[in-house]
This record gives sequence, structure tokens and C-alpha cells, in this order.
Amino acid sequence: MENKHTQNQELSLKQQVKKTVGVDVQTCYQCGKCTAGCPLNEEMDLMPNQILRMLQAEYPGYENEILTSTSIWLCLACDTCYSRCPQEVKLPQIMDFLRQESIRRNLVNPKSKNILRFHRAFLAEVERNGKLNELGLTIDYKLHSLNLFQDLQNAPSMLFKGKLGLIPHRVQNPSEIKKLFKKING
Amino acid sequence: MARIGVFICHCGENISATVDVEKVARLASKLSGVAFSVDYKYMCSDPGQTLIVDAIRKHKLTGIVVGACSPRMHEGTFRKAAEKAGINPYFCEMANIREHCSWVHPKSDETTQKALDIVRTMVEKVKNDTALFPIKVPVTKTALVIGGGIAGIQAALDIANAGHQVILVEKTPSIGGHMSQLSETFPTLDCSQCILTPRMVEVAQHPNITLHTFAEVENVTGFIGNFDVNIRLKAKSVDFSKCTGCGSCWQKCPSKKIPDEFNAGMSFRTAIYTPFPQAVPNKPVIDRANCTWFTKDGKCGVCAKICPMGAIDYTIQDEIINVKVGAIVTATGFDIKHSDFFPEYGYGKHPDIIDGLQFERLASASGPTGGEIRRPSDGKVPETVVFLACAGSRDKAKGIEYCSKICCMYTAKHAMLYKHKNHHGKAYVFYMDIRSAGKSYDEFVRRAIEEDDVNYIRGRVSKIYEKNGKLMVVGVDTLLNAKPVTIEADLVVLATAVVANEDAESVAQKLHISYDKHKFFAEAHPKLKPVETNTAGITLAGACQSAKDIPETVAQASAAAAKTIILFSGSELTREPVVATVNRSAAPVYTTCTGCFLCQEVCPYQAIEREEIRDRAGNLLMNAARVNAGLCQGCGTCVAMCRNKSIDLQGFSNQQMLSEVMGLLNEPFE
Amino acid sequence: MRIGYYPGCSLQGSGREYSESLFAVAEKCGIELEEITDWNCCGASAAHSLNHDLSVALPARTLALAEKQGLEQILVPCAACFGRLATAQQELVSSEPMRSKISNYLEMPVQGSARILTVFEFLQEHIFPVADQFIVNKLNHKTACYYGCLLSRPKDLTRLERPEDPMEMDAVMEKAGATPIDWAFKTECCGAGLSVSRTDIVAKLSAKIVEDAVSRGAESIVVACPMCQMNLDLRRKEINKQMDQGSDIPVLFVTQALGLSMGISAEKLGLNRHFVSTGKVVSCVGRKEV
Amino acid sequence: MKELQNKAAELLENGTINLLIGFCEDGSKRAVPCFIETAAEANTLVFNQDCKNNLSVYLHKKEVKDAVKIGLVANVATLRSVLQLLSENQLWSLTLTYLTVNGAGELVVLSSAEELEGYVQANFPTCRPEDQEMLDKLNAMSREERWAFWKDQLSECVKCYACRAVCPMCYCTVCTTECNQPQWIKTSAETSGNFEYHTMRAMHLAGRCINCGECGRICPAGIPVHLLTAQMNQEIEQEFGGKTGWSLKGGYALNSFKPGDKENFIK
Amino acid sequence: MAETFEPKIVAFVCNWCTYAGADLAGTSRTKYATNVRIIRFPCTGRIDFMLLIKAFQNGADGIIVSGCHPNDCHYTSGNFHARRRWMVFKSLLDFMGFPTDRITFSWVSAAEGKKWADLVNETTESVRALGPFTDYKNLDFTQFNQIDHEGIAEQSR
Repeated sequence: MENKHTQNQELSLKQQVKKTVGVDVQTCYQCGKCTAGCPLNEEMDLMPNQILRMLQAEYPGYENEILTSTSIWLCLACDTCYSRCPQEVKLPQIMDFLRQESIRRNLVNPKSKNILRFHRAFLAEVERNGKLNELGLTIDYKLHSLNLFQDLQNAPSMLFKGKLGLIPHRVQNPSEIKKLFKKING
Repeated sequence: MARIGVFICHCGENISATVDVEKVARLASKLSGVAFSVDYKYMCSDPGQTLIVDAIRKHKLTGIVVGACSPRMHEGTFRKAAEKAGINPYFCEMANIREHCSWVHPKSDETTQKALDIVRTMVEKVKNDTALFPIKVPVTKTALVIGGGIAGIQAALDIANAGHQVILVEKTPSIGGHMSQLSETFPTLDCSQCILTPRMVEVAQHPNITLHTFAEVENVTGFIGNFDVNIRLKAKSVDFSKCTGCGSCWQKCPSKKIPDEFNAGMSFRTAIYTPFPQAVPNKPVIDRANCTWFTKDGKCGVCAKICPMGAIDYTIQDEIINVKVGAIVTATGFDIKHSDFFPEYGYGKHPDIIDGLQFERLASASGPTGGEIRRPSDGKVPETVVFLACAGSRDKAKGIEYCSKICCMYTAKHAMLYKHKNHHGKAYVFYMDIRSAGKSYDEFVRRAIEEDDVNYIRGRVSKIYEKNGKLMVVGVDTLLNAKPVTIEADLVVLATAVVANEDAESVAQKLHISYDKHKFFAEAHPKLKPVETNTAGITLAGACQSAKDIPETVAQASAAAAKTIILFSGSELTREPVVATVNRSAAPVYTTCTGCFLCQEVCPYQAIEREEIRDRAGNLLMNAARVNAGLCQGCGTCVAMCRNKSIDLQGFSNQQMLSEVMGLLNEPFE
Repeated sequence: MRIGYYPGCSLQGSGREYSESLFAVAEKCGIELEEITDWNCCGASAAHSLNHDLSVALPARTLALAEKQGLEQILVPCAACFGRLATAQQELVSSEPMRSKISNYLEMPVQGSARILTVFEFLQEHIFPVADQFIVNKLNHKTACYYGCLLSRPKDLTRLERPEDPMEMDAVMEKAGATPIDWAFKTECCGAGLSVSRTDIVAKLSAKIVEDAVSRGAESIVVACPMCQMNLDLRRKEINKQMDQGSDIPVLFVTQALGLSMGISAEKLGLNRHFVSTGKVVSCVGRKEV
Repeated sequence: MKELQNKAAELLENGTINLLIGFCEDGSKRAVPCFIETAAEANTLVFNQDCKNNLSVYLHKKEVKDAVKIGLVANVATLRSVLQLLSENQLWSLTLTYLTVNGAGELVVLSSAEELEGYVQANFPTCRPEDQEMLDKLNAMSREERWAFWKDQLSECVKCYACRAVCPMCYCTVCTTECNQPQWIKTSAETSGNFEYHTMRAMHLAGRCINCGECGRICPAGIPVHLLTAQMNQEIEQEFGGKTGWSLKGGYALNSFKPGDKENFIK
Repeated sequence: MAETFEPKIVAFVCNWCTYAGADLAGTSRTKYATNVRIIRFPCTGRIDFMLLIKAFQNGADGIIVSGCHPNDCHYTSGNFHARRRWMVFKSLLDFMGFPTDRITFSWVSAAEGKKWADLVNETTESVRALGPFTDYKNLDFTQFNQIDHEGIAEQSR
């Protein structure tokens, strides 16, 4: 369902980043400040600055290594890297692009499938109602990710505290949103 | 009627091998205006030159063309010959038939033809030459040196020792500058003040140096050799003629809580103060902004009461003095970014995150801790010190893309000094690249790593925060697969960026010199004139031009001094008369210049001035451009700019250039 | 001056008490909020992770509707929603092609002209001027103002004065009579987007935050983002597992705290909806200076 | 119209101005420039569509200069030229008052350079459509066609210098065409000399011409010389930015530079 | 055999960079075409566009204009001003239909003797390919041509 960010296969990943995200990775001089400040640096298999370096180097095989990394899915887009980057490299936007490219080339790391599933479930919910209903989302996601029990222990108490509405919120005319999704996903 | 002589040189074989020199000489004699033409083996040799001199006299030649090598080679030689023969040297032109012809073409008719063409164009030019006379500008043999740091001190001493008068102006109450704040100096680790203070004293005692501390340049007018400068002597509130510098005043001064600039704010000084013990002059001034006499009108007055000499005078006012100088050395120095410039490092909130200058004071025997490295917050000796190189430098996001140059070296020095004083302490340095090019510089850095066991980590630090008494330095080791590392430090030293002084821009504007976007003063040419500015007679010394270490600064200061001394070597300075001129004629025309002054902008030397032309009654008739021959360097850009040809360039006049073009093409090539 | 209001999905669900308290405070100060008719979800991190155009189009629809409604400023209390709306707006304004592309997706014109207010800007500009007359209690206690990422970055969108050490929320808490502490994790990330899919990570990140706040003697954490609130509150069990000794420090929305100081009932402020009891804060009302 | 006449009369009356340069109708009801020195004559003033002349050119004339305090009836093009002239340090001896009529047909009186600047910037004109059309046509031609076109046009030029005479920017006391040491421009009216003259003129006006179009309008041979400068200005504005006759600060493209200026045509 | 056309090329160069570069070509004996004639100026900023016109008018087939690279100008900014002047001059000539491919603009530093030689050779070849420059000479002979200039000119009035 994801839209094709760009189709030009002949371009290297580096060139695609420049073309579609408008960021020139050549400006990175590998000081590593992004990695140093990244809240998830302990979780990542490729460090943010390594991803940039690999984009720069363009050695064969690197593109797949990047696109199959879990890092691109772990990135929280918290913007810490960008806000401190001395060379103002818009890393979060690059990560967005890499995620979409990784889906397009069908290289999503199995370990990250859940994250992808959640995002998809989320959008599915939005596509259905135009708004998000956490209950619907949680159930939907749990079904897809097949770990039914995680989190469900919270659900009852959430209901009790009125945090999960049972009656789903909707936009006045849900078909309008569906149409929007259709148009964008082509 | 022009009578031109043409002299074709064989240059041994160099020309004659490919060019038929006899033919060129023969055909040249047929050119209109040519009265004499000859070829000879070596024109530049003595007999060659004699040949020319004699020919000029014998044939009453009005101008000569020497067909030989490049004018860049022998123009001077032959112009002297012409002068010797009694004609104006600027009636001698060279036809470059060697570098531009015989050496680059094979022996052929075309080559000979080309040689002839070259000669012909120069014949056409020389016909339109005019007598030019070297420009003489009187020189006031006194130099103004702005800034009393090591650069200013060095320049002042060199110029003074060459026997010229020097006026040295320093903004603060003492000379010495940043160097006086330093502890040891790299790469030798000798004590900064030990090598500096003798120089400071020498300045104070030098008969040729007039020292104005606590003073600033107010404004500058005039031009090379003839600057007119107003200097503001700020009110010291102390009569130096009476003061003996005994110091009882500042010992008794009640307002004691003023951050001490000399110790980079890590200790306090009084309102009446001498910046530091070895200050020159060693006499106090009152910092009126912090003195209760001035802030709480008339209260206190302790120093006046205490002073045995009655030197304290609260009524002294700022005074403006006017001086005439021939040259100006700009040595206004630099500043560094302070730790509050770094959001991710806590906006300078934490007292134990300090900058390099503060560390220098901590390490200095004359510093607030007497040379023991203790952290500002609690005076404890830090067990772990982390040094951050490139703090602000090479950081586009912070607006400073350039490398501050000195940090790699002083950071290595700092780490060493710390280790020397605390053998069991740990020192870490976060760096991106180590830039230690310079005589025994890299060896120095290696020593820090190999002998003093300083731990260098390649990577930048993202954040520093305090956690139960420790400074958490969150960084990365890019040489270990970008491993995140957090070091618990007791003291963090930021090698903050070297930046231009706050008032650099206004200084530049007062001096009419240009500056780059970082407010560092611009040299006249990045390679060939690294010391001069675009304004003739004003030179640069030290870090006001770009970040520099001490040896570089001293070298440039001496170079600036040399330029000044050269300028002072004659009572008048002589300049090539290749300068632009704006035509003038009798009333009622006065000049064809329409005074649009569009030429003013293009002049890199501010040489174009406005002249108000008035009638006898003094009524303003017109504004017209006028070229200041003292400033003009003869590039001629204004000439090409001038729509109605009111400006022309001597030596490359419109008439000359056009006749060259015509000479080249009017007659057939073949 | 009309003030548009975009609740966003969370504020109708897990973050309900945020909107409840916000409205309670606004009502107290006699300020009316005008909900954008038929607004839709901003797409959150899912949209920009998977589909760039969608991540612009979804917020754009809401913006377009707001324009239709003639709203010149819109309050977006939810930090995540704010981030998405502001980003989308930036793209619309900066790129004509993008604007036309999106508006033809939406089949309605969109300018992105309306001013989008953060909750801080709203409080400073509309509540502060009148607040003092309504503040009756002093919440005498040490509090840690937690901003998280989305309210502090990117700085050109969030418009904070000191992005690395913001003071805007601290100012609100001072008004409420509390003592904001100086701490290190003000703008660290709690892991928001991975709340459901990688709860383990969220627990780790949030633990660091709670730990630092507690270690510096904070008695409450105040937030302005439903994600942060949910992670720090709902996920406390997991968080406590990550800490040497657990903590029961309550996590309030800044509007709840302000509401308390205005003497609005805990009930009305939705303080009962929390997983970690907010009793401590409620009880410190009128307590003597700390 | 009446408004204008009254204002003019008033200004002359109270001595704000000694001389008014404006338009009146000649015998055949054509609008022609006129110089009014007394309030009484003010009622002959007209201002309408066919008041095309750029009257600022008269500001260079000695007789006019002597009057010192001068009123100028002007359309926007004329005002632009005054602004450009001021930026080139001309007219310094004059005190000027400008009378113009804005889009809404109301009389506007501008009595200071700053007001002038404000008004011009607020009412800045774009290239006349017919000129634009012409430029596009020419730019669409092949190089040879353009050459042939100008060759054909310039062969008509008789070097009467009317284009120079009507141009407010051609205020040089001695024009390059009159320089004979050296002789830059052939005096004879043959096409090569004409080409020389018009290139020179275009270069001297590039970045200064305010596109009033007078030179083209006045040319007895009907040569569209104004297109040369019009084209140049467009290219300059595009390459270097900055409009002519826009501000008092001027900002002449050819006496300034940016280190990053285009140089793709340089080897 | 038909002898090949030898174009006349005039080079307008600055004293500090290109002239010195040409000297270097000489001292290092780098051979190049004999067709070029050098005229020396203190700086490219001094080169009056009228001189280029004059050169063509008097029979030059091609012109080289060359000076210091940006930022290397002996007078710091002469070449920058020249660069703008050339840019405007070139587009004016283009607009008038003048064959600007007969003018070569270049930066040649004092160290680029080889570049100078190549520049001369390339320019000579390209101009030789263009053939003798007759357009200008022909200016003074009117000849019939098909486009309706009058019509177009009409519009502009």
C-alpha cells in the first residue's frame, strides 16, 4: 500500500536520498555526534553515522545491508541527531526514506516486522474511520503480530478508566478518507 | 613627429633560431614613425645597452621598442638605458618575441611574421606613450600599532628598533594580551609569562615607543604615509605622573566582587585594579562601571584617602589626542567562544564545564589556584578530565565552519599539563581529526598519547549532564564501530572556537579595511600579500586576520614591521606612475566627469574620492571623481567602467590600448 | 479572537484527561476553544514512516477544514499531532508543487496559513494574562517538567527559546506554585512511537527519565504530551522493572497541575484516570513551601 | 485634470516651485512638453494617455537647473528615471516636487526622494506587453535571423542621436561618440559604425535603463533600439537581481559582484 | 592544393596571471599555434568591451579574453567585475545575433602554461572551423533577406 517514493532503480541509494529527500550525505564528516546522542544507539545494529558512511561509500552490498537493518525501523524520529548535527544532515528524513525504500525493495528485516505491522495496523484503522481508535488498533495489531496477550492486561483497566472508548470515533464521511488513501497509494 | 627606434635581440640563439631577426629588423624600419632599426646578439648585455643609448642620442629617438624577452624580465633594464640616454623611461616598450614567439613556435615564416606583428603593435603603443614620472608621496615616519598583545608588542619593538617612532595603543589597562594569560606554551612547554614579560618591559622602556594603554582608536583619515588618527584615552581616574604603583589603593578597595577578566572570571578583582601582577604599566585604573564612587555618586572614595601620592582623581575625563602616522599595524587579536555558547553542554550552567582559557588560568602558577588544577565548583582535584576538541569549530550549524587551528595543540598541552600534575588522573580527549602540522607539533601530540597516556577518542560529544556530582559526557568512539561511550568526568574542558573580537567590525570600518564574513580582517592577497590589507599602508599582525598560534603570530608581526620599515626607508615613497587619473580642463568645462561615482564602488582600494568643484565665489558647480594617487594601485577597472572615458590609466591609456589593437590588425598578417 | 482546537485521537482516548483538564482551565479563564469540524487523524509516526505524501495529506485535510472554518489559529495540545501538523504546514508553505499536489488529493484548496499553537504558546498568550486572579492554591512541591522530543524538536517548528533546556513548562509550574527542578532528561525521548510494538525499549528509555527525575528529588513529573504521559504512567510496571528500586512518582499533564492550582476538582481534571496515583500532588495543595 | 492645474498653480503661487515641467496641448491637440513659470499658465496643463515623453530628460538642461525648485509632471517611468538619476548622484542641485496620477486616477504629489521611492516601489511597472512579445519573437529566432534583423534595422540608422537626446540616462557632458582621442566610434553612418554605436549605448545603459522606451519611440528610422536595453535589463535582473529605477541606493549590477556569479561561459 | 584558412586571433590578457602563464609556456618551450597575438593589460578589469568590437571590426576572426582565476586577482576583485561585464556583453551580442562563439573567455593562471597552449590551439581550431569572420565586414553591404523585419519593428512602436 505504501506509495512508491521514487522508482528510479538506476540511481544509487545515495543519489536517491539526494533527489527525493534533498539531503546530500556527502556533507557528513563522520563525527558520530548523531550516534552519541541517539536514544536507541544501544538497540541499533547499524549506528546512524555508520548508515551515513555506508551511503557515502557506496560499496557493493551496502545498500541491502542498510535496507535490511533494524536501525531504520527503530529510529523514533526524535530529531536529537539532527538538532545537534554540526553539518545539519537531516537524518530523520533519510530514515523515513530508507524505511519506505526497504519496503519497496522488500528488504524489511524480520525482527522489525512488528513495527511495520503496527504502523500498517495504525494506518488501516485511520483508513477505516479517519480517526484512530486505540482499542481497534490494539486488537488489530495484536491479531496481525500474533502476540495476543502482550498489553491486553492493560485493556480492561484502560476501559475502566475510560481511556479506551468502545464506540469508535469516525469522521462524518469515512469513504472520503478511503478515497484519499486510494488516490495516494495509486 | 615620433622617431622610434627598434632593437631586435637574438638572445644568443634563443630568438634567432626560429625567428629571422634580420628580416624583422629590416621590415620594422619600414614601419611608419620608425627612424632606426637594428638587431644584435645580446641587447641586455652592456654593449647591447650602450648600442641603444648611443642610437637614441645619435638618431634623436623619441621612443624605443626592444624586441626581446618578456617585459617581466628586462623592462626595468631597458627603461634605465632609455633614461640614461636622456628620454623619459616610459617611452620604452618591450616586444615579447621570445617567451611569446620564438620559444613556442617552430622556425617558419609565420613565426617571423608573428614577431614582426608583435614589434609593430609595440611601435604603435610607444607612439602614444606619454612621459610619466614616479609618484612621490611624503611619509610620516611614525607607525601606529593597534593592540598590545604579542603581535602588537613584536611589531612595535621591531619597528622601534629600526629607529622609527611607534605609537602603541592598547584597549585594556595593560599590554600582554592573551599570551599573558597562558600557562605553558606548546610544543616546548616553557612558561608563557617568562618569555613574554621581558618583551612587555622592553616596550615600556623603549625610547621610540609611546604607549597608550586603556585607549582606543577613535577614527582614521588620510592615506598611506599620511594617516591622521584620533585616539581616545579613556579616563583612568589615576594620575600616572603621581602614581608609584604601590598598590595600597586596590588592597583597600571595598568593592571586591568583580569577576576578574585576567583569570577568565574564575576569581575576583577590585574596582580600582591592575589586571595582573606583571602588568605594564604596573599602575591601577578605576573601572567606573563597578566603582561605588561613580555608581552611588560620591560614596566611598577610600582609594583617594589611602593614596600616599594623591594620585587618585575622580574628575579625569576621556581625552581625544590626534596623531599623524605613516603606517598602521593592526594587531587587535581574537576572542574565544565561551561555554554558554553550547546548549547541548548545558549553556554554561555547570561551573565545571570550562573553556580552554579558563584551563590555562587553572594551570598557571599565577592563576587563582596557584597552578594546581582544581575544579571551580568545589575546589576538588578532578580525577577524570575530559577535553573536547572542535567545540564550536567546524560546526556549520553553529555558524563557524572553519578550523580554529590552535585547539588540537593546546588540548594536547592541557591534557599533558593535567597528567604531569596528577599522575593518577585520567585524561580523555574527544576529537575529529588531529591537526598538528608544524615544527615538532605532531611529536608533541604523540608524546601526550604515548608518554603521558592521554586517552584520545575519535568522535564528537552529543551531550553533557550532571549526575550525582559527576559530569556525564555522552560521546561515541567512531573507531570502535561507533560504540557509544559515556565518561563520568569531574572536569570538562571545551576547546572552544577562536572568533574575531566583538568590535572587529567597527575597527575595520574605522580603518577602511575589509573583513570576511566571520569578521576576521582580510589580507590584500591570500598568497602574495598575506600581511598587507587592501588599504595601502595598513598591515595585519596576528589572530585578527585568522586563528594563529604564537610563532605564526610573531612571524606575521615581524613581517608587518618589515613592510612598515620598508615604507619608512625613504623620506618619500615612490610609486610606479601606473595610476588612474580623472581628466581636468579649464573653466567652464573643468572635467568631463559627470560625477555619477559608479566608479567608486569598483575600486578595491577606496582610491576614488569626491572633489567639489566651486567657482571663485565658492558656489558648488559640480562634484567630480578624483583619484588618490597614493592609494591607486593601477588595476584600471574604473577606466573600463567609465562611460565617457573621463578616467584613464597612465601606461595603459585608452589611446595606447586601442592603437595596439589597430596596429595588430590594420596591416595584413602575411 | 477565535481559537481553533484540534484534539487528535489520543485526547479522545488514552489522553482524555489532557483535554478534560485543558477545557476545565480554559473554561475557568473564560476562553472558548472551537473544535475543527470533522477533523481527522494526523497520521502520526506511522504515516511518515511508510508514506510521505500521506503524512502531509492527512494533516493537510484538517488544516484545509480549519481554513474553511475561518480559523486563524489552531491549538494542538498533543505534541505528536503538533509535530505532524506543523511539519505538513511547513511543506505546504515552502513548496508550491506540493501544495497543489495535496489539494488535488483532497479535492479542496489548502494554504496552510493558520497559525498552529503549542500548548505552551496557548497558555502564555491566552491563559497567563488572566491566570493570576484564578490561582488559589500553591502546589508546593518539587516537580520535573518533562518536554520530550516532539515539543522541543525540530527547534524551528517548536519555537522554544532554549531547545536543549526549555523553560516554558517550568514557567507554567511556577505559576502553579510548584518548584521546577533542574534536571538532565527534560528533552530526552521516551520511545513514544514504539509504545506498543517495542514496549521493552520504551520501558528502558522511560526508566532513565523517571530515574533522573526521582534522583533529583522530584515529587511529580509534568508533561504536555499524551504519548509521554501514557509511557510514563501506563507502562510504569515495565519501567519499574528496569530500575533498581521502583517509583510511584505521579505523571500529570501540565494543564492538570495548573487546574489544581486554580482549585478545579481532581475529578474534573481527570486525575482519577491515572494508573499511578496522583494523590501525592493533590495532597500537596496548600502544603508549606519546599 | 483641474486638480492637477490647481495644485500646480498653488505650488507656483506659494513658491514651492519656480518652474513646472508638464504637458499642454499644441494647435493640433497633441500633448507636448511645456514649461510653466506662473500660476496663471497652469490652466493649460494636461495629463493623459498620450503624455508619453519622459520629461526627466529636461532636468539636465542648464535653463532648468537654474530654476532650482522644480515641479515635474510625471508618469511612473519618468519617476523611475528620476530615482535612478538620484542613485547616480545627479540632480543634487535641485529641489524636486513630483505630480503624478495613480491607478485610481487621483492626483498624487510627492515632495521628497523617500516618498518618490515609496510610490515607485508601490506602483512598479512591468515590461510593456508589446515589447515582451517582440523580445520573445527575437529570442525565438536563430542567431543568423537575429543578426539579419538587427543588420537590417541598423542599416537604417542615420546617427541622428535622437535616442541619446531623449534618454534621461544619457547625461554625459561628452559622449563616447564624441571622443576622438582615441576615436572609439566611427562618425560616418555606415552599418558597422552604427552597430558599434548601438552596442556601446546598450552596454552603457544595461543595468541603468529604466525602460521608458523613449529611444525606440523617438527614432525617425523606426529602429526598436529600446529592445536592446530592455533585453539586457531582463537578463541582468535574472542573473544578478536588482531592478533599475527601484531605490535611492541604486545597486548597479556592473559595479558590484558576487564571488559566486555565473561563469559557465568561461573556460 | 587549397591552403588552409589561418584565423587571426587576438588575446586580451591580464599581466599577472595569463600573460605570465604565456611566459611560462615559453620558458617550458610548450609549442602552440602561431595565430594568436597577445595584448597585455594590467587586469581583466581594465579590458574595455569596445576594444573587442574594434578588434573584430578590424579583421580579427576570433578573440581570447583571459585573466586570473576567481579569488586570485592581483587586485582582488578586477576579474570579478570583468566576469559580470563579459556576461552582460556576451548576452548583448547573442541578442544582436553576433556569433559569440568567436570569443573565448578563460581563466589561465601564471602556473598554467600548458592550459594557455591548449587554449590557443583549441580556439584556433574552433575558429578555423568557423571560417573567416565576414559577417561584420558584410555589415556595410545591404543584401536582401526574407524575414519581415518592418512588421516586427512596427509592433514595437
